[in-house]
Amino acid sequence: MSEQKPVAAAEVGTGAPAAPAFSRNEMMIVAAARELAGQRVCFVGVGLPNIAVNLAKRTVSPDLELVYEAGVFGAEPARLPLSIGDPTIVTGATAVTSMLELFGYYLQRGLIDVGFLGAAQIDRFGNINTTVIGDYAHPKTRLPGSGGACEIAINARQVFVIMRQSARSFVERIDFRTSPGNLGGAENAARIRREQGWLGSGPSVVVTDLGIYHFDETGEMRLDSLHPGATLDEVRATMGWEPRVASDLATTPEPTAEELRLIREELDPEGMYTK
Amino acid sequence: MSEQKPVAAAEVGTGAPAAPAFSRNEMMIVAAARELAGQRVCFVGVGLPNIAVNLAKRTVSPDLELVYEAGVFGAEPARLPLSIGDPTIVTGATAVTSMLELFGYYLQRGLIDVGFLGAAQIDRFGNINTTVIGDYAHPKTRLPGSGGACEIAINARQVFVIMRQSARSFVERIDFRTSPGNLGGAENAARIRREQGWLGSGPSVVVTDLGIYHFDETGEMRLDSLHPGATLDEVRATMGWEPRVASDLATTPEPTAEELRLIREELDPEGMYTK
Amino acid sequence: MSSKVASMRDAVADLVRDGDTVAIEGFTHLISFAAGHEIIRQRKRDLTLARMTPDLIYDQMVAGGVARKLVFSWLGNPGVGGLNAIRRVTEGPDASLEMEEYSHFGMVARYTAGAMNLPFFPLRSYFETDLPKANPLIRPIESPYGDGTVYAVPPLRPDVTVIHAQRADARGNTQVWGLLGCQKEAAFAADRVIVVVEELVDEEVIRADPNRTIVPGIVVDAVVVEPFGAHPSYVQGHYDRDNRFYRDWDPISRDPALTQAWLDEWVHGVASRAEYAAKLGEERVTSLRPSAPAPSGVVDYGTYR
Amino acid sequence: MSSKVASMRDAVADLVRDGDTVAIEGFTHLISFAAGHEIIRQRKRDLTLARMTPDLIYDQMVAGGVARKLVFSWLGNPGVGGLNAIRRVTEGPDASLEMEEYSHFGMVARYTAGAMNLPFFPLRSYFETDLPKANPLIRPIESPYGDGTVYAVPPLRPDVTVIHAQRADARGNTQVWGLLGCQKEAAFAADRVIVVVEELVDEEVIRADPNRTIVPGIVVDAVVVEPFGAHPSYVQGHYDRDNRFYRDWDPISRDPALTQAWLDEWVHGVASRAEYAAKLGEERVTSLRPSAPAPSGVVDYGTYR
Repeated sequence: MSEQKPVAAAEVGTGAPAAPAFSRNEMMIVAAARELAGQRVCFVGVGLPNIAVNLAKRTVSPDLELVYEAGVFGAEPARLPLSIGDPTIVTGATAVTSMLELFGYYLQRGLIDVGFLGAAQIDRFGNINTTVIGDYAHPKTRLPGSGGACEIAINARQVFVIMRQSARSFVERIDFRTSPGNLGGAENAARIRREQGWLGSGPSVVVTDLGIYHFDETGEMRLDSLHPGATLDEVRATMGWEPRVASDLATTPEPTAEELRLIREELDPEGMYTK
Repeated sequence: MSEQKPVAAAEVGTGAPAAPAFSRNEMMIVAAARELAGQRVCFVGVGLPNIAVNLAKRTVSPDLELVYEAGVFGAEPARLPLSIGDPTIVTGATAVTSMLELFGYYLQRGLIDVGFLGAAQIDRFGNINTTVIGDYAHPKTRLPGSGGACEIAINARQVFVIMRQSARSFVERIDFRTSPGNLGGAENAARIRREQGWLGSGPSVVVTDLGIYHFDETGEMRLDSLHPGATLDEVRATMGWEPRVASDLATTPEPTAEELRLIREELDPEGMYTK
Repeated sequence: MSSKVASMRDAVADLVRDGDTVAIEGFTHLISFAAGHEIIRQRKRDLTLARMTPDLIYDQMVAGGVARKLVFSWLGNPGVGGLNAIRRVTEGPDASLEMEEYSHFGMVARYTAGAMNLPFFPLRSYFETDLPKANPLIRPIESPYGDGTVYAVPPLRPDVTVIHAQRADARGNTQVWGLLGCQKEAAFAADRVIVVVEELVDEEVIRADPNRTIVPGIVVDAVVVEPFGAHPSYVQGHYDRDNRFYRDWDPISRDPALTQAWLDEWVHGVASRAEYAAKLGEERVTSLRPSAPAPSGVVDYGTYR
Repeated sequence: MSSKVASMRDAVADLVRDGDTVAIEGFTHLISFAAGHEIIRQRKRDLTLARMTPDLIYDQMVAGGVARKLVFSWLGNPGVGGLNAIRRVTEGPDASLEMEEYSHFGMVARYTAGAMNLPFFPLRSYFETDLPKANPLIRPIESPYGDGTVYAVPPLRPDVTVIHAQRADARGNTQVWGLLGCQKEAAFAADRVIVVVEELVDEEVIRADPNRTIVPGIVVDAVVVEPFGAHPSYVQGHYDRDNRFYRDWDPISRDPALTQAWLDEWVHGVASRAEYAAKLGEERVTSLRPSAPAPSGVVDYGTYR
């Protein structure tokens, strides 16, 4: 396990902070990685989930089994791949299968504990849009689409979301529902999951560049921890609804020296994810 | 190709025949093998089909691709296996797949030119029973059941049947329809195949210990060739209906020396299929 | 990450419960007779036995009194004849063994639906046959694209699936070559999985060739190391099918007394697979070894840092 | 039994026709850029391009003017950004490229239904999403076992599927290791199949390890031998993904003029894959080789006579 000693204190919420010893993206990645403590099998998505999961495997969760939708179970990547389909996730893995089996026998079968998703838009119930901004037929922005996200959201036992927060991304109403979260609320979602035989229980955590959210008993996102240097005003300014805030709002512990070293030296030396 | 020189003439249809130089089972196997001339991909079943197909590959059809339902494509068995799942069909084969893929991607996909079936009961339209004699719930005789036969009958481009003829097996009405043939007749069968999107065109030949049958335009079996030593009276005595007989009824050419050598020395030295 | 290696006795005692649906799969290849015999020895009861081809193993288990019901697609001793112990309890007015019958593709499709957590699997079989009448679980389903009706089969989700394999590591990552049958599907479909292997290998052996893995350790509950555990079935590269045994079983199984005597001697009379192999004798065992190796060749995955 | 070996030029000329549905498959691994470039060079028209991840190859083919429609599940340059040539013809009021959109499992299920000659394939995705509204071919279907409704996707049956592989024999028996994607399903689903390989091998190499075969020659129409034909994608054990190329494409593809200049230089300006590799230069090619081998080990199939 990594040491938990912080390298530098960033000032919190009082005027102009001193130049922090870590970036907000680094804090987001570290916070997401820590949420994976105790998890067993994790589905790794392209982009930020990729670095967060690889960091978790090197810190809080060394026994984590990495599953890549490309068809790999038990990957031991020697480097952080740019794409999620990379030769380094294959060499030395436990099993490589067709995508029919990966999506059918692993994901839909309920063998994935945590599915990690990014999002272009998310609403208060964790419903996700990665398809279009604007009208579907004539979109303002054409996004990548579902990929495996729709089936991860439905079939992974829990869903973790990692994304930067902004007024354009945390919205009252998403333009397109690519991946179901808690639908219109926890009660409705629980009923549909039961009736449909879904094995997943939906979104469980959202980690942003500002804080960490879990979902309360109504199925709505609740801010449980604010990252060092982030303020509630910033959170409110970057959300399309009035956020619920935990009564015992915590401050996220800063990245440790070892976490930062792993990100900067091993996982992302070119700073692709962290700048 | 094998020589076509007969070893001995068995007397045909005139009083007591001289002891033939080959058995009726041998004639049946040889006749079935010859029907495979020009075929490309053949699904090999357990029992008589197994020896007939392996003989064809050594004589009239050396390029024949042998497919075993156990999951083997392009087998080159070094010996005749007792069971159709045998290590000799795997070593040196072109491809070995799961049975899901063998039945789905090969058979149901329409890649099999000839499916070979045996039968406990067959009717004039080539419908086959391999499930029970008597009532299903309390059968007089419990037979093996479908195995892959039901799907071979539906999906193979053509179906060849090989079986010994008897009044109990060639019946007016089969006790259970395990594998569809020409149903109630050619017209009905063609309509159903079209409507259901079946890729197979049903039974095309029946080879017995007495003769060779093809199916006429009404979808009914027609005796086209009588084996040496067999008589029309024998045929009639071993069928539950009045058989159609080709106006130019042929006599099946006798087994060649090479065919008999292959059966007796290479394929079935213990005489399991031929005695 | 702890080891899942267990004795057959413990694995069967812990994981197979009276009343379970048990699938010992392997299509002619890799049939775990060792597990079947242990289930008989432990006198499990009221099992539903699922297998595409019940084969000698379920004939013996039915004779051994462990079964309540069979789920299957082909009932026979391939190339030899019928399964006589099973025939005795399925023919005539006193038939006592419940039967649920499919075709091969139907059984494969059932395991696949179980492995994929699907409510049904569609296939083109059964139309214009008597099978849906014999088994009302085979049901028609209309294509939502207006192109007709096909049949569906329901998922099969065994309580326990047992497979035999050439090798696995201690965590249960399992590799097989030769016939694959429906073992992968049957394992993913099951609640609990026992893997029986010829050889326990280091994780590194598995990781050197990840495409060869058919079942990952995550679905495996116990790894039992029992060389020769598939006899009289066979293991590609290790030993041949013992066709003599398949033929010998026919007269034994025709006579109930001979059948029970055989079970007393070869199942109840031995404590383990090692004893069974020793009793069979070195000569018989050796006679089943392949006449020569047939190596696969090596492929290169490449190191990427 | 005659050889199916052909040049890429002949294979594409003979087997790809204007208006065809073409699937060049390979999930990040084994993408046949060589075939895509030849299709551009031959100025094929009105193609429906099916691929789970259109990736740079379909961005280039769309820019090259061969496409009428895309069928896909994820549209992007992984880890880098969007596919800019495709975005230009799919965003805003003048969007001209037709789109038919699924999820990854939906696309895999479509190929599988095609490979199995099924009228549909059921899956648990899509419920409570907007995807069925966006694509009316995603349709609900009720389980015949009274346990609710799932969605179905229709079969995808490409006119032509192109896959890249490590090796095949002259009859088209093809072996792959590393990521398998949905190539097997896409090949079996297709009417015609082109296999592009790094290495043509003797039939004996294939037959030594039959479990490694993903596509049998019987479904293959042409075998094209084009080493480095997957660049900038990669081939496990042969060369690495050229991530630099994926990044470089982003600024090129943002500018229509630069994009056309790139096509002129690297596609129309070279006659073959060998010329492309020579133009790329020995240093770049060498830099993509694995740093060390990672051998699979050997398994023994055994000789049985």
